Amino acid sequence: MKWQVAVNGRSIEIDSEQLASVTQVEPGVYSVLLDGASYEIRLSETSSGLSAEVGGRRFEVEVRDPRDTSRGTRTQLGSGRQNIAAPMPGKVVRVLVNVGDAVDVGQGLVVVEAMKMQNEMKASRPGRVIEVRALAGQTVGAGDTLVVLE
Amino acid sequence: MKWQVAVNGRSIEIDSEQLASVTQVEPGVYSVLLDGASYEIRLSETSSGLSAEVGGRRFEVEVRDPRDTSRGTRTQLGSGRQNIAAPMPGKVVRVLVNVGDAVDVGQGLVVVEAMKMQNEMKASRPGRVIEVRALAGQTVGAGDTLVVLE
Amino acid sequence: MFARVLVANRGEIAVRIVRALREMKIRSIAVFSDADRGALHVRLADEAEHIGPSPSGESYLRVDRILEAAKKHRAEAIHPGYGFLSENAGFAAACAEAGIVFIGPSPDSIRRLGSKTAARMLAKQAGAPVVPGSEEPATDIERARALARQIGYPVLLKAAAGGGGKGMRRVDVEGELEAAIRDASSEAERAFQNGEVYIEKVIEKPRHIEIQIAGDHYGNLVHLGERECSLQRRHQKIIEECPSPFVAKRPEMRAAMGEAALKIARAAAYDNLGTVEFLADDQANFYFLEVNTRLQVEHPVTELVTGFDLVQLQLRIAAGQALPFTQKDIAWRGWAMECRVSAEDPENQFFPSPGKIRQLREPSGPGVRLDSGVYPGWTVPLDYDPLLAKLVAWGAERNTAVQRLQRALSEYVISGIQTNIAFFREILDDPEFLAGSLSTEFVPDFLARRKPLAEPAPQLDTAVAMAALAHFQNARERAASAGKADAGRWLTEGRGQLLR
Amino acid sequence: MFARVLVANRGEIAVRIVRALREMKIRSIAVFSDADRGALHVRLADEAEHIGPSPSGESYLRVDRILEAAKKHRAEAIHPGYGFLSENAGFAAACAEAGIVFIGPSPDSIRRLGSKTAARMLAKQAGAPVVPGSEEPATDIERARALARQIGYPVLLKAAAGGGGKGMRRVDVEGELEAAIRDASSEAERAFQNGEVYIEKVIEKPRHIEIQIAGDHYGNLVHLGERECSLQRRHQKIIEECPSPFVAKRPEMRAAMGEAALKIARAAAYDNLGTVEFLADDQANFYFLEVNTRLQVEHPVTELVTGFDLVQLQLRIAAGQALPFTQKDIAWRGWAMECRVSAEDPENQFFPSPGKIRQLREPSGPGVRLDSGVYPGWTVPLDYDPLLAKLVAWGAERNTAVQRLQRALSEYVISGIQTNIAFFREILDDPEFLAGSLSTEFVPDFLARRKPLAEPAPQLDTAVAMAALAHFQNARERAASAGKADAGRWLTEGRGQLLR
Repeated sequence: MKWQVAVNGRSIEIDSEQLASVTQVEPGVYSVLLDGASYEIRLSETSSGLSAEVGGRRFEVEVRDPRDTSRGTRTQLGSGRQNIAAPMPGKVVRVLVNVGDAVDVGQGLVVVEAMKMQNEMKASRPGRVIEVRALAGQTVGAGDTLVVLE
Repeated sequence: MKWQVAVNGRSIEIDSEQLASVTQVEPGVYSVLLDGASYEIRLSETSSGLSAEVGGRRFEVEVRDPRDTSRGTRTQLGSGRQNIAAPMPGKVVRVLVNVGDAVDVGQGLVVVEAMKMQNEMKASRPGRVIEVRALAGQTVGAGDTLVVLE
Repeated sequence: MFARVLVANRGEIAVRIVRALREMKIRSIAVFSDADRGALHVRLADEAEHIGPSPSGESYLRVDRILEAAKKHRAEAIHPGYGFLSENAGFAAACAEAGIVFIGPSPDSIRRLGSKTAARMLAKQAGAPVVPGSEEPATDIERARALARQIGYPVLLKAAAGGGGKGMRRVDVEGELEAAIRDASSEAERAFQNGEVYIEKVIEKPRHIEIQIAGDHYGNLVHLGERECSLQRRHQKIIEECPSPFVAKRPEMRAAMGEAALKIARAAAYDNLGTVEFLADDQANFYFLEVNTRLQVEHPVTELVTGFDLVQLQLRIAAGQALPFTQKDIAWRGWAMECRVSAEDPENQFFPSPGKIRQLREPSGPGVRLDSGVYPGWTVPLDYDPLLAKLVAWGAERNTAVQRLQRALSEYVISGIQTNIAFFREILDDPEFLAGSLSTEFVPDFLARRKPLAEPAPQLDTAVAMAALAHFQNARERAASAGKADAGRWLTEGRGQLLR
Repeated sequence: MFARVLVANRGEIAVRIVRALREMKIRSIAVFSDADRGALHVRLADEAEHIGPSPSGESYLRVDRILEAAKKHRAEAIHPGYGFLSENAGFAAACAEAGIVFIGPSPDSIRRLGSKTAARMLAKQAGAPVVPGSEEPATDIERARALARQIGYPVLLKAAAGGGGKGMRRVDVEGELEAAIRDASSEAERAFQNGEVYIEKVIEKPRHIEIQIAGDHYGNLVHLGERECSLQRRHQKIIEECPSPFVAKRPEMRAAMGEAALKIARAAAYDNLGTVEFLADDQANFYFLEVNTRLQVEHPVTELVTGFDLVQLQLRIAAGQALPFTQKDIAWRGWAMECRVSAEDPENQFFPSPGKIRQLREPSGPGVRLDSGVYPGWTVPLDYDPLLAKLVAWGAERNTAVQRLQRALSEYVISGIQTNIAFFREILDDPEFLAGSLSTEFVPDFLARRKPLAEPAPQLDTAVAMAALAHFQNARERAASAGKADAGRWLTEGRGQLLR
């Protein structure tokens, strides 16, 4: 049987007859011997699927079951809107934009304080602010949406 | 509520109103702060009950549920017979006694080989051999009875 | 020697101190906030006392609570570590009033070296070189202009009470001076409740080189050589080493810097350990920067090269013992280098990344020392700084130390949160870094020229896919628990199935 | 330098060698048996090859399989570690024939030093002191009697081909000699397929002190000082240190032993690393014992004190590089001590204790080095020797090294199997040990006078009971999953509930 696995968007076909040795050595940690080379691969489930880590590199992985024909390729997140989310729990120190503002790449949006550091959340592409959910003084959790851009 | 806990045979009464702090910091690992002192206690379930380890010392522990009146004190293992069991998996190299032999403290009973070492199982008290289950050449698992003394 | 010592700190440094106490057979007393009930320093200490809620202002900075804990646990001395109350003269004085030994210099020495302008003046009077600049706060704009012209642009404005880059401004031309003083002053006011700023000459691409000093109660003072800490991001050191690759080629520079540091220490009647920081330019000129009147984060690199245990030395000095060596007994052997491993995400502007550590594999083996404050399952709190551990390597030469550090980083796994481990591997592979061409501009320059990692080899993709497929099958089998999946023979778990 | 090296070993030493290779940017190739598919050395190596079933006779001792793996992986050299094929001249020769460098001395040197009687003769001819005794096997009983009388009782019978105490007998009076020769010879025959035994003078309560030597392909030979390995149980070393507390007080003894070792090495045209073992009596007389023609288990203590990386040095020598130092460049700094942490139960006659490691906490921090071959969840196989890891500490003085080792042992947790960690803590606390009064009789003497541990303080019992109760409640809550148990407020999990 042939399986399709997407690794950082690259599609890899795995033949179940392929010769290799895969052993789970610790929970979520796999030792793979392939063509003589030894790899140690750490897998963890994330909100968006499966994440792998090898030698400090991270890979996003998706396994497609060949018998499950109902499941197509995962659709990309809508490219029209962008949610700016808190990358870590912390406290909102300042909100730097208002609804309706046009923002440029690199422009500061919200300042969040965590671990004794003030961190400015920046726009990664140009757009317009359509929603501001962050409030100065508010405590936010990792992944909470602070600002929505369009 | 008062609980009875046996620690290495010593009976300890724990009052659920007693002030202390007990936190599980890792699976089976507890941090206990009691009268200002900090203890780290590792618990594991063994075949005979609960075993604790603190600073390299081992304790056998038994918790008695005050609401479970049906359960009395665990009876001691009969003192008349003694099973000599393999402490580790290995291979029986030699059997040194026969049924009916009188044995003295420290006398060798069976030689088991594991991890490149030959290990002589010795009698811990005087007695008579009433059963020999070990066979030279046989592979044994940890806990398998090799010889029974009376 | 003391029988009972309280450690007024948390994280890796509290663990470091608890270890030294255990080695000296002194009973260790940890303190902890709500967030730190299960912290490693609490687990390893002999005793522990709760001192308040998680915010440090309500726990680790509470002089009253810490002294109360010390009295309750009958501590004879308090080790403050670094940060928190370690450079607080008031705390040192309060300890003395309570009859408890503060492990560090006297409140008077702390006071005399605590303000940057005061320390600068003391250094100048003692005959140590200082960066050309103003002795008094730059309040009068006319005098500031005259001074800046005399020093020569570019100049730097710095907060008198400050640190960490707050209230700092570079001024390239006279026209910007007035506005810059205004901005810097108000920023300093906000940060330190003290708006005083002073003017200094800008040293272009300076190296940060510091001298470790030690003194006892009997006037004996020695220096233990230098550390180079030029690798900084946002004024936070990230890699430190001993010796400095610059000073290693100039033995006379170590002697001169050591002598300058000791002049300052003598002038401040200093005892216990301290660090005198300097900036050095590429002509080997060096200028006094400030004194840290406490144990330095990066003290392990000096320990590995000199062979002394600096925390044990602090305890001996505080207990009234004389220095067990003189300047001529101090020898430097080999090279040590340290990486500050932090919970932050280098791929996302170094955002802090608190949270639960899912897996932890710590490196060890030849030449590797790890001073860590975490364990698998520990939730790194968001209330404190993101330092998790200090990974230090020693080698006979700088190159060996770097290779061992690289090897150790390759074994180091912290999952569940983001860390800068992989970022260090990039820096340690950089030709300029390997050549020892360092300056405080190194990290910003490196970040600007940093290239994305090369695409992985196709075989690595395949290996990842195979592991993921095995994981997927395992999960499905666990879930379904009935009906074995036909994943092919290589997926069989266990042993001996390698057949190629 | 080589680009690819195969490691023909397993466990901690294979990990040690893989680490050195990584530091030197050499690709490492591991080999493994069925039981070792998931072993740490396989996980850490760049490449790995299966070489057979678990018994070492079918895997790690199979010259053909190892050479096949080396060819397949294009290895330029093979590091044999210690044990297994490391002192097998035939293997070294087979490597040479296959065009692969054997990292160790020449087959000829191995042969000349491999037989104890041959090595003894070589040492005597080279002018090194040997234990008075027979040069030839004691086959003729009349000659044996005459020799024993000449040496003076007690005498020791030893197997010519042996080691590990097999075929060894002490004879106190002449009347026992003949029977003892018969017994020793048949035991040696069974163990080594060679019944030859020879006679030696018994050195009462000797110290085991050995000299580390290193030589290159160009005739340069140096010694790296001594290690004392007197702490042995059943002829297995368990604690080693550098320097020897006995030699440290007698600098002339180190020079004399070093010179004796080098005489033997020169006579055997020795290159690469080796160890010349001696017995020393309390008059500082020393006698040649044997040569180990390979890396020694306890090499880390020499590394910590001399600053050299001995595995990297082996690789450089094997690659044809000259020794990078001369005798006068070698300096000894401080003190290092090693404990061999093994899967065995000191409370049950040191029975081996293979099995699954449930929890593992490894020590680190100042002065501590851990060379380990295990990880949490790893099943220690019963097919190999029980060594799990070597815990080594360095300190400026012996006492500091001991205290750091004690501290590290107190942090070291291996659960699921039995280990000798707690036993080491007892030894390191023993006044005789601390005084440095060592001999090969130390461990048996200690075991004979060992006292049971004092009863624990009542408060410790209470703490254990509280933890057990919490664990019980947790288990019941998980099982029942409905209805919270009223275990009292102190049982609340989490933070901040300490209220006393």
